[in-house]
Amino acid sequence: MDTELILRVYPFFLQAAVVTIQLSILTTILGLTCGALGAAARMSRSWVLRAIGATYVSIFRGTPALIQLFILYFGGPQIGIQLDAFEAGVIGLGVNIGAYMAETMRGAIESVDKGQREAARTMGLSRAQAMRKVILPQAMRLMIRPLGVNINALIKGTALVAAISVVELTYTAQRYIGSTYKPFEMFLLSGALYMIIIYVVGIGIAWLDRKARIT
Amino acid sequence: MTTSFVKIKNAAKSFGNLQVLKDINLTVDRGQIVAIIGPSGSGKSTLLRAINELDPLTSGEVWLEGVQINRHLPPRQYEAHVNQVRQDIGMVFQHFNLFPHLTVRGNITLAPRMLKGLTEAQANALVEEQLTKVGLLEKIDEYPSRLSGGQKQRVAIARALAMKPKVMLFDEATSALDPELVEEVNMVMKQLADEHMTMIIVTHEMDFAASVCDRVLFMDQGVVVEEGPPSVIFQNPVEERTRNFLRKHLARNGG
Amino acid sequence: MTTSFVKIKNAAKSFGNLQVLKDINLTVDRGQIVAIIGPSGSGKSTLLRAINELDPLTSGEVWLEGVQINRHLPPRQYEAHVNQVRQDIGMVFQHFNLFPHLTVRGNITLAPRMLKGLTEAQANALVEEQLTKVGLLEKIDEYPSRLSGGQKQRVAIARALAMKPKVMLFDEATSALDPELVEEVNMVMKQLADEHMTMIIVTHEMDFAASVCDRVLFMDQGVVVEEGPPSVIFQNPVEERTRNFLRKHLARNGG
Amino acid sequence: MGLDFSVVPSYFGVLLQGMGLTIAITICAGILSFFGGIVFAVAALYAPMIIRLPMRAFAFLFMGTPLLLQLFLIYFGLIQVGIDLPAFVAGVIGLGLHFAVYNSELIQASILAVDKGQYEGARTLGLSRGQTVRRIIIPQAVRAVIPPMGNNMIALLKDSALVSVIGVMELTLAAQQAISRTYRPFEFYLAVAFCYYFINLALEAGLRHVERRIAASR
Amino acid sequence: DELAGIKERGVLKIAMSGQYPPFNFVNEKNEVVGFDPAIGTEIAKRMGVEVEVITTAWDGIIAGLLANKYDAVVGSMSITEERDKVIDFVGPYYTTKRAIFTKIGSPITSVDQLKDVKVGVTLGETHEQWARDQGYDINTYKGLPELLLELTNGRVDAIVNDSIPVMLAMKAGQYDLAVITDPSAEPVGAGIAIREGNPELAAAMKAALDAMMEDGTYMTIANEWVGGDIR
Ligand SMILES: Nc1ncnc2c1ncn2[C@@H]1O[C@H](COP(=O)(O)OP(=O)(O)OP(=O)(O)O)[C@@H](O)[C@H]1O
Ligand SMILES: Nc1ncnc2c1ncn2[C@@H]1O[C@H](COP(=O)(O)OP(=O)(O)OP(=O)(O)O)[C@@H](O)[C@H]1O
Ligand SMILES: [Mg+2]
Ligand SMILES: [Mg+2]
Repeated sequence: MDTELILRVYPFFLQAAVVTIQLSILTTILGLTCGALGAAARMSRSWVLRAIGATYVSIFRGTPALIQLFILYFGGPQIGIQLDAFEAGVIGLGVNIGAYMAETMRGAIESVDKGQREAARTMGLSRAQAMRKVILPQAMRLMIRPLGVNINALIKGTALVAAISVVELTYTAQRYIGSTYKPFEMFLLSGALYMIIIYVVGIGIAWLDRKARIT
Repeated sequence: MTTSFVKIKNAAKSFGNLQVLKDINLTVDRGQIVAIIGPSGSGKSTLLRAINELDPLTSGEVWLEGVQINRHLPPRQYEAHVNQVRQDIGMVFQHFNLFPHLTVRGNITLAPRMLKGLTEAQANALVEEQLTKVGLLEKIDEYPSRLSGGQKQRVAIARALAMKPKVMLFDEATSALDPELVEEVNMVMKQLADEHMTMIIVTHEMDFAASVCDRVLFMDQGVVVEEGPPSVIFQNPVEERTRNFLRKHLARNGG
Repeated sequence: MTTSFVKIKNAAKSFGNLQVLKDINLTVDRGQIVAIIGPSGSGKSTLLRAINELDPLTSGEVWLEGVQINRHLPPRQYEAHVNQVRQDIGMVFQHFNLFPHLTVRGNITLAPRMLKGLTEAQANALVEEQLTKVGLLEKIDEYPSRLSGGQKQRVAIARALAMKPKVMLFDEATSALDPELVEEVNMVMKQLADEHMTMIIVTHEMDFAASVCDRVLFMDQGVVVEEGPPSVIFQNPVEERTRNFLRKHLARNGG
Repeated sequence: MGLDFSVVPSYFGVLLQGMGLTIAITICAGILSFFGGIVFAVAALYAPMIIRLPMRAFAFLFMGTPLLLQLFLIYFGLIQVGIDLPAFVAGVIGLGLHFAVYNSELIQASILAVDKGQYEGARTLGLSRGQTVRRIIIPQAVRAVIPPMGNNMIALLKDSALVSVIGVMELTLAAQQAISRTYRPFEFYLAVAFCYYFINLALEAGLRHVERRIAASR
Repeated sequence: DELAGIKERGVLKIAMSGQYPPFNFVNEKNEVVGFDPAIGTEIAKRMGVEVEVITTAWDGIIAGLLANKYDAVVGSMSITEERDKVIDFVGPYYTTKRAIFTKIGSPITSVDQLKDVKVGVTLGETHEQWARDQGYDINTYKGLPELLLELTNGRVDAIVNDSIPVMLAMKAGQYDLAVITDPSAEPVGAGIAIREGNPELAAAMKAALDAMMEDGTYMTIANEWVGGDIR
């Protein structure tokens, strides 16, 4: 174990971790947005929206994120979408994880007891009002943990953006492996940083989950 | 003066191939209390749910105070219309369906505040009024999970009353309750009867039905088999099927 | 000849600070049927659950046929001992607790096959025998979700009987059922009574208790308030508390 | 730059082979993750402390670090302590364990949600703790998590691409090889996306079938 | 032609993986250095523009070039006929040869003995094809670090690779290996990859490359990073 090397290069890993964190935060926000829209579309009364929602989930969940990223970043310019690598990474990963999150959210919403919706409707609340005031607050508690799993996968998935020249944590490790021939040390360093990020996020999720359960 | 306040004409309802209601007719006058009894699966719940369009009829008409509820309208207008009429119809379910994420206060004020734009002060006055009526004022800030079954059901009734409905529908409001808790809910319903609330009550409690209702309907297999004042239906039913059904019940309840 | 078949001596049970059972004594002879009645929270379920060690007593003794059930043993031996005695005690719960992922056949044969090593043929003969007894042979390959409440409870009884227990415990076996379905379950229990099965029955149905039981216990707040033959307890109870309790019940059931 | 798919057919064999490997890895790792998930969940809930604590640490390691790193350690690290796994096996174990930990999280939640009455019902019949967990609790818990586990299986299919880091020529790597020879990235990436989508459709159909079978017993 | 555009912009964007010492890699200050960036910088200077080095995982490097994300790949890319159909190469700007390495003290001393042992190669390199053609029993890996690791782990007995990077790894004192010379090995050229249809850009780069070879700059760079002439 070359601890000296680790001590020399760790500041650059910290910088890279910041990139990973930025990517994770922005991707989570976009993913939640896409997920909410996707779930809403899938449960809509209009069959056109339902079809759009189903297609979105099927395609973006059914093909690899890496390839979606390539097509967006490298193919995008041909149809006039000029994005820098970081933007493309956030959009590509966000739209991808959104497809998973849409399913997570739909599952949670559908498992709220049917009687709740009926009771709300019986009182004269409209569909939207019943959803907003009665169904969603209850579904929220059911979806926090599963969404946490999606976010966990997303954080690790940010490593894919190395292929479109964003230097984040994993690619930093790989570049140093290339020059130092010390894969174990470098992966140990990046692995530890991932664990810290994920640990902190895990605490946050558990906190939200606990908070949502207090009634 | 009796006007037919709720009126159901030639109501029929199918789920796929299963015909659950067949040509049902029913009128309820203002202030009247009607009980619906009948074996499991006879269509009692379906009929109640048809009245407020939770399960719209396949054919037939439902009227409330001279307005047809199940009108054919373009989707948007229909939505608005249905939301409107539902505000006039209170419904209480077997399993209470209280909102677990809201306190008792939140459960009761949700609809009045959203639909009638009550201020906070007005809403608070309203909750207190309704909770006093069902005798649960001290539970105003509890969550439903901390209430007993009987208390939950009384909150559910208060919630429905808070919309000042013109008619109340009860679907086996006491049958999920432990026997000792039934009484407290029945008390509240009796009190509503004294206040001349128009009510349609699906129940398995014959004695309760006999003591509060003006009229009893016996349903079986989607049709109204027999209808009349409780004294007739419970003591001298005309139909064989009614007699059979009641015999079973009385055998159990110590007749 | 009467031997005391089930015997409970000085039973006490606390949950944390809450003392739920206080010095309960009870003997049941072979073939006897004992009913336990009492208000909600009086400790009836806890007592039944103590008999088969689901909620072990804090102090006191439980004996079955001369063997002490709640012995202090090292963990492994205790496990084996408890699993053994439980095979001799059938229990039927309010909410049936059928296994939803198994058919009726699977529910009934699971324990006999795993614990008594029955062959498939023996197991099949056993299911048919038990289902015939409860009148549900035609449902042998259904899943529980396709059964009515009454049918579910009859399957639960058949499942318990399939282990050929020496004593059966019923904890409000009918109180989660729709009123029409109660009768079919009571019929099965009456039949067991005719066959001299030893039974301890917690129930809210006074009339049923009166008609099948040899002895009735009235419990309140963790103690046995009064005990005697049904004729005495139901017609001439000595204790004020018993009278109050029964009055409430009779009021509701149309007395 | 127009698309020119004429180069793709000559790599058909390579891609097909890659697809075969991807399917094989997905199936093997999928099965491992399913049963591993059950074992981990049971251990996490019922095992004595002495097993439960290391299990929790193990789960956290797998949840907290990228799969890429785990595969690397399993293949290149274990041999240094004398465990020499073929690349395919190392890939299956890495993917399988990674997703077993995810599945275990789902199954644990669902075990806790199985009605307590089920446990009591079985114990009352005289079944032991182990018998009850095995025959009553687990079958019900697993049924309830088939849909979210399906989500994991689909993710596993896509993550099987990472096995290329230890030199297994699965679908994505096969395509990258073809690209590095022909310099036709878009054609191959589209072809590969189509292949994954195809496998994904089969997977979804399988899941729907399982869900329907389970629904029949509800 | 893109030359005008580059001049106007004043920046030449070149891409490499940053994982291939001594040609391109990150030093301990996290800067991308090596033979490739040095050559790229020199070319840009002679064209009168600034240079911008972009590192991107090898998986996406070609797609990035074709999608105009940068102007050239100066990343030790071997020139092959098949690739030449899709992009243009300037160069070769260096050549390297296949070489075979074993652990010190290994009984394997000649190319003939490779038939009976496990041989490690990098996936998709020309050496993989060669080893397959020879009928060797091969294990495939994604890059040189893994190859070297596996040789020490003992999972393979010999590895086939471009000689220079391995030599460098040995020189850095990380590994102690024996070289087996392969008399049949042909030199392979590495070129600068640019998009097709840019003869002026190609000519400008070629001119810059030729000039630095003429005036000795090339040798200085080669000596600094590789320790010898690699033309
Ligand atoms: N959504 C539905 N889809 C299909 N069939 C239904 C649906 N709802 C009810 N049914 C069927 O319609 C029939 C009447 O049901 P309903 O709930 O109205 O009976 P009920 O008289 O209220 O019985 P209970 O006393 O058990 O509540 C039953 O056979 C039931 O299975
Ligand atoms: N696991 C437990 N932990 C704490 N308190 C408990 C537990 N189980 C029961 N109790 C309490 O013990 C008391 C007796 O409960 P028990 O269920 O035996 O009453 P019961 O007579 O069966 O009532 P019911 O007729 O409502 O079933 C109650 O106050 C109950 O809240
Ligand atoms: Mg009903
Ligand atoms: Mg009880």
